[in-house]
Amino acid sequence: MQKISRDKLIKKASNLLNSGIVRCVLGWKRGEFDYDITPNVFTTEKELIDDFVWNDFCGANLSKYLVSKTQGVDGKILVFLKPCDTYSFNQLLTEHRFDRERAYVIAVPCEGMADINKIKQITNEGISSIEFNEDTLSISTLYNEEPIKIAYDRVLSERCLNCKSKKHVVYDELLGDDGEILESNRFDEVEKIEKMSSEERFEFWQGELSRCIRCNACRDVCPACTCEKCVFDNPESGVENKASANSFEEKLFHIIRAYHVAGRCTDCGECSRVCPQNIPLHLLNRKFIKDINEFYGEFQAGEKIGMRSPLIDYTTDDIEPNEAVNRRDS
Amino acid sequence: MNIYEEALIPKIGVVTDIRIDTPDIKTFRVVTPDGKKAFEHQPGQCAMLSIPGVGEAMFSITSSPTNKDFMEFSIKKCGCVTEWLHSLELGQEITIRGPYGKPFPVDTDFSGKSLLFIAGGVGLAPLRSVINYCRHYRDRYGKIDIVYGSRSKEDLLDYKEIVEEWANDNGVNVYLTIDNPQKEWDGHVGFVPNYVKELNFDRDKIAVLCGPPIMIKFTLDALQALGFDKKQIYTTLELRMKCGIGKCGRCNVGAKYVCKDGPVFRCDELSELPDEY
Amino acid sequence: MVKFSCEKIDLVFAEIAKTAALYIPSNDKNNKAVFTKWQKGTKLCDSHNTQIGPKDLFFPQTEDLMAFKASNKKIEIIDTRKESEDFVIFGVRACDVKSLEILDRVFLSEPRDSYYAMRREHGIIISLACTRPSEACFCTTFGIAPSEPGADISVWKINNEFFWQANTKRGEELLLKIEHFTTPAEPSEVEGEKQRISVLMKRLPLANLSTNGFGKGKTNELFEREEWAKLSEACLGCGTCTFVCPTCQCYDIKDFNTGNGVIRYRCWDSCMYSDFTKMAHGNNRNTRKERFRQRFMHKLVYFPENNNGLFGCVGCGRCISKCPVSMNIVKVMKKLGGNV
Amino acid sequence: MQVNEFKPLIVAFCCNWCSYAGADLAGNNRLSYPADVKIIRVPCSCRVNPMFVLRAFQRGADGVIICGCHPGDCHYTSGNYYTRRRMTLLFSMLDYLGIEKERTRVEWVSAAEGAKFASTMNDFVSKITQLGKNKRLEDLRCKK
Repeated sequence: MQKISRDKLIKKASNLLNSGIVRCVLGWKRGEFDYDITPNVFTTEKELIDDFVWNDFCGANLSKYLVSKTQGVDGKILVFLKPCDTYSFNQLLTEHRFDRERAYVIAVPCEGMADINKIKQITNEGISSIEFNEDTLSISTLYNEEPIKIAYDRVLSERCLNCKSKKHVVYDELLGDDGEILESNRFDEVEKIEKMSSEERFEFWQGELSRCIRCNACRDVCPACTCEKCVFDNPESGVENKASANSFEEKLFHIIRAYHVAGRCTDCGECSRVCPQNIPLHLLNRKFIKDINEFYGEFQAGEKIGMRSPLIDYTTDDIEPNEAVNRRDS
Repeated sequence: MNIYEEALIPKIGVVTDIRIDTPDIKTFRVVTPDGKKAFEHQPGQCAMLSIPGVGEAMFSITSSPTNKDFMEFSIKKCGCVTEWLHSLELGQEITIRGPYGKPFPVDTDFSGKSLLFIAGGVGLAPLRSVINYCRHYRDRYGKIDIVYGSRSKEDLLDYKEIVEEWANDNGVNVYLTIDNPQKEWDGHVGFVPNYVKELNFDRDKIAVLCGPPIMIKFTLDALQALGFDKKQIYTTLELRMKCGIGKCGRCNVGAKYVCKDGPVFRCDELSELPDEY
Repeated sequence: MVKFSCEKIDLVFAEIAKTAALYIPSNDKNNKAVFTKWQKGTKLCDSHNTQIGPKDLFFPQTEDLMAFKASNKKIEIIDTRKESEDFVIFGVRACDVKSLEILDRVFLSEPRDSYYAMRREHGIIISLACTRPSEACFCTTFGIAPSEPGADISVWKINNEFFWQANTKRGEELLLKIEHFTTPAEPSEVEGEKQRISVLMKRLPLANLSTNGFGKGKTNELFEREEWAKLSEACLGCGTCTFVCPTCQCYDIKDFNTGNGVIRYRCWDSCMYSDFTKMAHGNNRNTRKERFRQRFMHKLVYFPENNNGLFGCVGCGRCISKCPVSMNIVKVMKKLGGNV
Repeated sequence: MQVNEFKPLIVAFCCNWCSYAGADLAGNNRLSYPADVKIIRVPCSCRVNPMFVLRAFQRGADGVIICGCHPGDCHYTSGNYYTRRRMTLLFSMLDYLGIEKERTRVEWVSAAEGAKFASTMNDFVSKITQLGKNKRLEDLRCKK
């Protein structure tokens, strides 16, 4: 369960709204059920009290919305950011995607977000309500008399199990206590794949990527994908295909997508969260992050504003491409 | 094998004549490889032309249905398909399918009436087929007035046909206008909507409009100022189309599909539709 | 009506698969139900519904329409259509059965789409009554009865038995093929289950969602509503909802130059995409709000307008569980229809 | 009689200022390398967008090699340093996706190294010939 209460967030936001310091509040809005939460812009205290939520399903990274929401309007917009979201925020600022002065960042500590898919694997469909307790979620369904109790760590989303940082790298105001940058095991899964044989890797990715329906959710949710005209929407790019016509197209799309955000991806994990086909897209991005770390030195995108991406940089003694791919085998 | 006719599979057309009308408009004559008309059509209908590998696009058929030998398309260069068409040579094969859309009601609502055609720029293209149809069956209609405007004299489409044929017809009046004064132009200068107002037409007729959206908008106002009812005014719409048969889902305005229920709309029907065109 | 015990289902599947390709809902390695081509060992899963409906067995995400060969100034058109193989889909829920009726209205109306029609003619659909609807289900809103799933054969699973009821001639023929596994049953034997499902449906969280305020003739009333701006605010403009939707059928036609010819293919397209209506000189749906509005207006107003009041949504709930920002048709209906 | 009939299609992106001239020199010196190598001249190795490599495979290439000036010798000062990083990451990703790592290569060949150009190509072609047809990154639509 999240340690900071919803009320505390609402109170903070209301104060800033009522005092005129911020014009509106970018936060999470309650849905039909206890887990379907929509990013929303709140403009009054009443709206906040009625609809604002802060719970274990507020996974959505709000930083990308600032690109559109800060445009063409005066005043500041309050945004609630979890630690991982602050990296995206910095990265967007690094790329001059919006004006820092337009955002008022409230840093919210995060205990990790639950993955509704993992919950449904346990409870099955038919969830009628979810109660948040200290270490467990208590889930009532249409088909069980008694609520099902599930420990958090069983349903924590993959990205939170491998959380890289509980520390907010940017904020105007912090609620609660800030955490630390963590030693995470986030590259374990990548290493596991690297250890496979070439055939096994091929089979693995073929199986994963063949499920892609090219809905573009991964691209559209990605805080690093803010091009005004995406290469996949440009008929002159030669890759403007709306469907994965075959396995080549599937690979092409995902290689290009991961490559375009290489050196800029903060590993927020939104791509895997939104994928309707449950493709572990973060494993592509993490591969690039891991390679960059190994070949060019540790680099965490979004850690500071104005960092130079390793892909627009070089040293005279960089590793040779042929050597890089052969090294792993030896 | 039980394979039906498939609307999406086109026929081959051969370009047998290319007329350069204006700096950015060419008129293409298309027949089948054995020299026939690809299909019959009615005035105002469209056809899908394509160049494999480049794309497919919808164009209105400029020639009159009374022409039984070939079809013509006046096409302005503005996108990748049109650019390719503009660069092609005589004898080039393209693909063609159609006819698509609802035609102008030339044999019902128009019959016996006086007609006023108002066109701007390449907007003359769809109207030319109606005008020539009505000229062919001259006795079925009353007076015919044609107001046609473009940016400059060079941009007037079918200038020769207009001056040498249409203007000499009995009971056909042609009013040409260009946007800005120009040497060797002694005709009217000014925008179409204002010209329509100046000409002060009687409202005992049916008006048919086609041109850039902004021209249509202001001409509609001008006509209404002259006392025309929206029921007396027809226009044609153009939106993105892919299938031409009301299935691919993009050319709709409200519940109407331009490719199937249009492109010809009466203005009172149009004002019932949401403002999304 | 016939029945057989659940243990025999693999035998029945094997029998059907002898003469036609058989697709059944089965779990993939992520434990997600997908329509899978049956082969020995493919297990029927008991998930409530598949990730994506059976739409793509009739209207594949990508399919070749024709091919061209061009040389000098000549073009040759190659009709690449092939007769579809016979296939059977088992386990289609009532909502998805209805979705095919909606697709039929589009693809089988004149001029009929031969690619779709061909698959439709060769596909036999065996439905399956719901036993455990999800919280996101709202098919009853559109008058669909999950206890009467319909299609060529209706199937109920009650305790340890399957009950199969043929509804069409094709269904009867199929039942004959599996005759030796079945024993006759009385329709009264499934009555209790039907009752149970109907009662269950009333307990679902979205059971009271109504279509009031939508349908034929509501275009102008709903189009200008200012709520669209707020509703579309969070929308990412991705195509998830349209691609998982069993009734979304917009498509694009594109040419692919293979280097030695051109393939003209069609693929699913989404009205949520920014270039959906873009043409050489403009775009009539330029903003996200307009595109968002188009999708819901199409399902709730335009489609009924053109199809005697039939709504373009079947309440399967897929968009509810799949939307990255959890914005969906239910929220739209509640906001605009006034049934909070 | 030759057992292996397979003739690979190799695409070589060659920098105008060095490797392309190197290929010329190889020709002038009558050093032979297989005709299966199709050279595409680029103004600098860093002109090679990773897309080009993928596109070459789609269109039927069995191997792709990028040749540029030796590090430090770029005509534009630093182009090949960028190439080096880009291709490192691209090749590593292709390898990660299970595409045979032997199918891609970067070599630095100067205008004076005609012999190196020929031997590099000979070596690359023979490696690809051993490896066989590119099956994992092919587009069936592009096959005749």
